[in-house]
Amino acid sequence: MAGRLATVGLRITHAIPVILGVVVVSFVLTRALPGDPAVYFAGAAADEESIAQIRTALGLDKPLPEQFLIYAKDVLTGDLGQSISTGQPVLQDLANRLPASLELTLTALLLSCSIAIPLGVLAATRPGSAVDHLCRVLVTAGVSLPTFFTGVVLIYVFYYLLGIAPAPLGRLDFIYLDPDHVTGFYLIDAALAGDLETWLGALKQLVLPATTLALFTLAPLARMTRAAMLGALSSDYIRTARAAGLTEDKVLFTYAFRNALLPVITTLGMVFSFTLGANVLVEKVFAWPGIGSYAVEALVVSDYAAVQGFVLAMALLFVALNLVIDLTYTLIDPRIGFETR
Amino acid sequence: MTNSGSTPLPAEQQDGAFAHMAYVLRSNPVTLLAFCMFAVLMIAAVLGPSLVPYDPLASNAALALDPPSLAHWFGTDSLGRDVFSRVIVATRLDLAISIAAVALSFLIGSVLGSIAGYWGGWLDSILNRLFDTIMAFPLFVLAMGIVAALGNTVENIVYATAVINIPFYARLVRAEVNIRRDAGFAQAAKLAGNADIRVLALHIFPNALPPMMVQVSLNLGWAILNAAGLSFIGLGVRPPTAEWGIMVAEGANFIVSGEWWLALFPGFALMFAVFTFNLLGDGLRDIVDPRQRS
Amino acid sequence: MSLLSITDLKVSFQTRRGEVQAVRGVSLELKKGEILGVVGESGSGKSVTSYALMRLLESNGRITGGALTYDGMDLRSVKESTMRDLRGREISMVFQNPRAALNPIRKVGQQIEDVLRRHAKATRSTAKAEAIKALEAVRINDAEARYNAYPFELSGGMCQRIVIALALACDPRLLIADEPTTGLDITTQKAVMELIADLIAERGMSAMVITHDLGLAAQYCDRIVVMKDGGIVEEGAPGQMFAAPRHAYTRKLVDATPREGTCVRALLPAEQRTPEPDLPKSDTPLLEVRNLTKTYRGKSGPVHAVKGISFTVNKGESVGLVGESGCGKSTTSSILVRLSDPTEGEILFNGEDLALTPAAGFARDPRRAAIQMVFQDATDSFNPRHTARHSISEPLARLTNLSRLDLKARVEELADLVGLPRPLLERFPHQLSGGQKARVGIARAIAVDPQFLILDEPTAALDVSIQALVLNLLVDLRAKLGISYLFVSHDLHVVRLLCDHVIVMKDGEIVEQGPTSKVMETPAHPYTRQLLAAAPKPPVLATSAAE
Amino acid sequence: AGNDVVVAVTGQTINSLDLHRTGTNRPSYQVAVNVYDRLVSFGTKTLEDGSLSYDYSVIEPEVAESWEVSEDGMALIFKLRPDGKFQDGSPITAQDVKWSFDRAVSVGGFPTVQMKAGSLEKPEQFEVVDDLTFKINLLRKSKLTLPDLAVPVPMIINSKVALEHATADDPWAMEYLHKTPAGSGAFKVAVWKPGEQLVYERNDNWTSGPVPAVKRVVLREVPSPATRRALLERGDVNMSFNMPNKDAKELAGTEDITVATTPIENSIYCLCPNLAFEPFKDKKVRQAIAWSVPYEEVFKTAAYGRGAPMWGGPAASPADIAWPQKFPYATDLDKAKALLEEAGYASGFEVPLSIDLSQSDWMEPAALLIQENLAKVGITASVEKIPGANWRTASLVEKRLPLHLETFGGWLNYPCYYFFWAYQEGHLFNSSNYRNEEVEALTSETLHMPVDDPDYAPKIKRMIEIVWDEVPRIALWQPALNVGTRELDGYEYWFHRQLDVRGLKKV
Ligand SMILES: Nc1ncnc2c1ncn2[C@@H]1O[C@H](COP(=O)(O)OP(=O)(O)OP(=O)(O)O)[C@@H](O)[C@H]1O
Ligand SMILES: Nc1ncnc2c1ncn2[C@@H]1O[C@H](COP(=O)(O)OP(=O)(O)OP(=O)(O)O)[C@@H](O)[C@H]1O
Ligand SMILES: [Mg+2]
Ligand SMILES: [Mg+2]
Ligand code: NI
Repeated sequence: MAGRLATVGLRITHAIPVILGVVVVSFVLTRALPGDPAVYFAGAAADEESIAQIRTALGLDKPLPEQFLIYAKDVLTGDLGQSISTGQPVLQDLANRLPASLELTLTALLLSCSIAIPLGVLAATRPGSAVDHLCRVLVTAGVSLPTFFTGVVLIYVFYYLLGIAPAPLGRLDFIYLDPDHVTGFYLIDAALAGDLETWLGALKQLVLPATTLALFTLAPLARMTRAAMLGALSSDYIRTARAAGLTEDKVLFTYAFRNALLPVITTLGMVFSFTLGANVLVEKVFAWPGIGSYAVEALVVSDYAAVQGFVLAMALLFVALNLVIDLTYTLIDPRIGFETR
Repeated sequence: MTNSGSTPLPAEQQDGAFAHMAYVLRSNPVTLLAFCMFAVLMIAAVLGPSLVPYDPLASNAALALDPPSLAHWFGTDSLGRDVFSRVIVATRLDLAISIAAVALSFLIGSVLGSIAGYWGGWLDSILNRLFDTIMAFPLFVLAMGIVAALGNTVENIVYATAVINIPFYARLVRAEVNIRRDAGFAQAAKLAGNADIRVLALHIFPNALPPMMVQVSLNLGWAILNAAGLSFIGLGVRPPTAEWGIMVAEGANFIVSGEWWLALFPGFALMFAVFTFNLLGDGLRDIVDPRQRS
Repeated sequence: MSLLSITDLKVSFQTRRGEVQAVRGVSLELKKGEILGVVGESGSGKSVTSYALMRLLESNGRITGGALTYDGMDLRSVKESTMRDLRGREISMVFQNPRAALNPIRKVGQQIEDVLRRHAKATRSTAKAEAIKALEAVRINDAEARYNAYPFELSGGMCQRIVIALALACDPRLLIADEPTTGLDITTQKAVMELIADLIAERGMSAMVITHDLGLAAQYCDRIVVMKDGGIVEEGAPGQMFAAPRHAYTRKLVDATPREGTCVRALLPAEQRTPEPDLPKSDTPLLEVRNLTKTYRGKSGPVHAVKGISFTVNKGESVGLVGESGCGKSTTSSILVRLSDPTEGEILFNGEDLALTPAAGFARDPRRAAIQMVFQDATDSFNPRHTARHSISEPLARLTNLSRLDLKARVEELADLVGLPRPLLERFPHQLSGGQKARVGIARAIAVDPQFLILDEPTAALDVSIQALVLNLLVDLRAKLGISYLFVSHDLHVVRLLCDHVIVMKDGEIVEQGPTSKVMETPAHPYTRQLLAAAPKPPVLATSAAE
Repeated sequence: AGNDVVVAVTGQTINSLDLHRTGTNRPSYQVAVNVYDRLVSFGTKTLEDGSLSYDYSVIEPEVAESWEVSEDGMALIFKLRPDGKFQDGSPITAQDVKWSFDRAVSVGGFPTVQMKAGSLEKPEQFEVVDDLTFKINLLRKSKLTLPDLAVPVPMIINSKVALEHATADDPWAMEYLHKTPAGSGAFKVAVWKPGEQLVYERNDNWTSGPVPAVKRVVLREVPSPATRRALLERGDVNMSFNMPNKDAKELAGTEDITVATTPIENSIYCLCPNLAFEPFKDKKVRQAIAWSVPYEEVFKTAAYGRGAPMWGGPAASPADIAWPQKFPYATDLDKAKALLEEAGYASGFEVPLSIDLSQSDWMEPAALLIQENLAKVGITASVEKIPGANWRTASLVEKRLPLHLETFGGWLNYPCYYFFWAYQEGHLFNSSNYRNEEVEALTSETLHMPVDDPDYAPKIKRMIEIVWDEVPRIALWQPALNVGTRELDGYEYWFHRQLDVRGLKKV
């Protein structure tokens, strides 16, 4: 156990230079963006004088190293600055929007896993068969379409033509009131409040965007599940288990699947962080008030604080995610922390 | 179980590279399909501009937004340009972007990953932190940032796509090199008088190729989608250049108003290409891997 | 009445080159309480026969003919569910490589429980106690604690005991052991085989022991069948078989098995034997190792792999290095061949200290060609992307200035020298058999005319008859080229055949060294005696004993 | 949604509830309109197509009950409504008005600039006579002063509430008002989630006008125009504000949906050759470009015919002072070629044609068509998209784009006001770096001059004539604001192009 704790501890120390790196790179990146935020935010009819005023107010007249030191100091004190484009503290913006993105991404991944993993297992138990090829083709088709395109098509078909899906108006139709903020996840908050109607409303809104994202994430998960299952199924211990007469279910799930889970979890982690960054496009299509669309807007208008805050938040999330994956690993695989890595 | 067998000598016929490829293609219908599709793409990329019926850039306001017809198979866009011609001509650019980006990240990722995996130690630690740092960025947003900062030219799209892909290659190569670092054949190569660099470059690295091929093919598709995503945000290649991503992104706005052909056909082309690349992976690996020969 | 009878079993596999007939008409009987040994070279169909009997063939395999009767039941036609009930409860199997045979992420106790529960030998509440009982049955110390262990926390021998416990948990009537001791140390090998024999006797079970080690089969089996090319060539009691093998193939096998009182040439079939060569010997030291120490920085403190050993190898001499797994043999060889640096100590080669040049820079050292090595794992030691020709010419191209044509000629000359048919030069490693790979490895090592050759268990993965060829080849080469050998092995019989001197290592230290005959016949150290005792002793063949 | 709830969608984000704050974006101005009142407002008129528009010619009371000009003409005196109440119930006093005006001219940035346009420059100009009497001392007589009081900027803030939240660092309570409006307007802000929605709730005690008909207005932000269209078509929303031209054109005929398309006053979409670059220094080259633009196609494809054509004017000098009016250019490639030849550019030249990424909906097709035609006269233009943040810097502040598309519309509907911003050297919207001594002089002379001054019209005509001849800005068309409504009445067009929800009624 000490070995495992040490492994986890090591991971945390590894994260420190990463976060430092992210802070520096995001700072440099934002300053490299073209355009002058002071000009942009001075508004329509601003003259040179007012632009200069704004530049001073934003601290952009100071030399870059000094700006960086100020930024670094603020970050250390937990102050991510104020987004000029939304006019809110970045921290608050992120707190509002991150749950939206997370809820969407997690739902999508849940959906994706519940399809991809059984599909991968099915394909692995019949390698080379028609089912296998079909699964490969289907899953690949899903990942071949740009998400924004899938999103628009789904809206067109299910909302516009068929009228089955609710209006793509973000997280909740306006006829519902937002559930009390507890976690920021509407499904959870509504459930906590015992408000079935709102819960259903939030769920309905989630279906299309989550499907869009899920379609996109199906392929890596199914592929990895298949490969890992194939690997596990061809290993010696499976032969031993079969020779001992264990039932096929036991062999497949308790023996093969649990072993195959390890690489699948790694992939899941990668897919998660990738999706969270990439749902930018889906959020735009579905008017989803998430962190992705926030970042895009901020980037386009050179809203330094917002971009930096977003990147930092994502990096922290990424680090946390890796930690969770490591912990999951240690739960599943007793070898972690003993093996030399 | 060894495959030593007691087969008597002059043994069975050797597979040539060609016969091997033929075998890989024959044994897996999906791979065969993928290769055929790839051939189609290649033909479109090479011959496309000389095949198309119309100038892909010539507008014709009178013909704007015409649905598909015999004259315009895929219809026309809002400027009256022939969608079919644009879709075909775009093949070259899209393939060029993705191949260039993937080649770049493959190259850089391989070098860095090999170094990290072979020498290990502090070099490995530093490089690993570097890759972690890149990975810790939301990749698409990083690509957007790079393109926004450097300007939206084709080269910059390529660079941005390459940068965000580097860690994936580097990690893969690192792992593959690492497990072979002390392999018997690496030691044998050293005994044969190869210095570390040669051992790494000529003996260890080529053996990491088969798994990399899968990554390459997935990435080729992904690079196209990435470029398309950038176009959707408005950071794609410059108009009026025909590019699938831009066409889909613009066309997506026309779907609801009934001009489905604007997004659908380039969308299919995009899907076709990504699909091809994705399917190609396993076949490519089998072809590169000499162990598949017997 | 026989418990198991196999009649004219035929098994074939569908492969990319068409159908492969792996088993072509095997018939055998197994009586109650009998231990049947199945021997034969690699690929002769031993494993496939046993898998066919369990109906555990890989998906491309199919039983194409014959009958399988177990206790009156036709195993070919029973339902899959019945078959599953039989597996583990009636017929059990033990495989080689025990660590891989256990689920790496499940507690070993639970794995045994799974089997017990499956065959209703235990309920949820009694499972743990029953599992511990099963562990105790295979004489594991502290069974209760081991219940919670994961495979990676146990040694190879212990894992094999667990696998046996798992196989015997439900008191099957028939145990099939497929090379149960391959990959284990000799001492462990002996312990495991004895355990199996004891348990079988205790429970009155029948067993089928598959092995390619004739010595082992002779020692533990009541009856032996010899397989070749998917068929059975001879069957009989072990003593009788060794004394008077009827079939030529059996004779070849028996001959090739190294044992006390033979010489290298005697391993070969009679018709291939050539006169013993004259081995050059001198008293000039070629290599002097002084106080060689290697300490690895391990996760949990330093690992002292080699603890200050000293020895000398004279010009033209062959020195054997024996010891159990992990005693530091490979570490020593890799330092001597200058692939890694010693922590301390001198390596005087022709009087010059090689340790002064770091391993990283040794590739370009002029003395590089003088010291070469043949690797333990032949498969692993070839670049899978290079043909045999490429592999052999690599050191020539790097370390000599031969022209392209000369290079080609030299490679072919080497191929002839090691007895590798020239067409095989164009093959990739995976297209070569174990013996062929061993030859390529040797050809590569001697290509640049080394003075000193380290052979790290070059025959460990080979069949006895191929081993016999390779050993003879090595002896011939030594005679012809005057190379000195450091022969690393754990097989005392082989060392005896090949070496003038023996060094016995244990835990990184040399416990005994001296002329081979002296060490083998009058071992001074208890560890050496223990090693000698553990080696299987095949009955001595009447004819060769006379020689 | 019930009968008193209106749901509207827009593509833009409202990023502040305080117009005076730096960084507040254009879409947020509607909060100033709906939640705050001004002293005066413009009247309402019905346009030819039956839709409503504000009436620039009529100034109506809002918080002020009446006003008069002092005898010397150098002061404006406003009488406030005695029953005027803020949303918190406190009375509206002249102190509040002064504080609000002081704030607008002091905080810098856009509000200060806009106030200056009406010659409202310093706090000393604003005087509290008594609780209900407010006086503005004028710096100069200007026709722009009174209309400038009706734009969203001089909104009246509840100074008591604001001052409670002011600090030494933040004397104007910027932080507080940014999130919490303190006005007297017809609506309160019930919910504001930037990036998501804004919900207005009726102020039942509105004192500056008749209480609105609807109780709640939900304004949702939906970035995708396709989705906005779908929502309106499916009947899930009552209004889509600022629709793309194409949707407006196609939905205009459909049942249930009414599309109001109002040409935006004082606004033109232009192609601007930059005089800082060699070829464009020559008037002939600029004219050649003006002759090569395919106006008809551009208008059809980029604007789907929504708006008003600005090409093909009958004569080289204007008949009246209407602004904007048709420029005397049309598509004539031969003329263009001849002019280029005269200018010595017969073999053409290369030039980047820059457009704004965030306006690419119209700029991109227009640029592509222009690029095509320029190629026909030998000019090789390459289209460059510039991201939003960079656009203002490059085009307006640094004025370094050789050839680009531009748009400007003045809130105060006078030609001289337009000229002031777009044709005077150094002024923000003069992205062509144009300078003409006569235009400089004429603009200054006319800017504050009353329209009925006999000198006014000739001077304006002269100005127009000059810029038509010299074409530093080539007019493409006058854009329109499209608003689609469904089961909804009372939408009114405003010069500020933001949604005024006060008059909306469900039908
Ligand atoms: N899945 C398979 N596909 C094709 N051929 C196979 C397969 N499994 C076994 N064979 C072939 O069947 C033959 C018999 O193999 P088997 O494993 O029984 O040999 P063995 O006697 O057990 O050898 P070893 O001592 O190496 O274990 C070999 O030639 C082998 O190549
Ligand atoms: N790189 C390493 N780091 C740490 N410990 C090592 C390393 N390599 C070897 N060891 C340890 O050194 C000891 C000697 O290993 P070595 O490989 O020399 O044994 P061996 O005698 O060759 O065994 P075998 O017969 O199994 O090949 C072992 O305990 C091993 O675990
Ligand atoms: Mg076998
Ligand atoms: Mg070893
Ligand atoms: Ni680490």
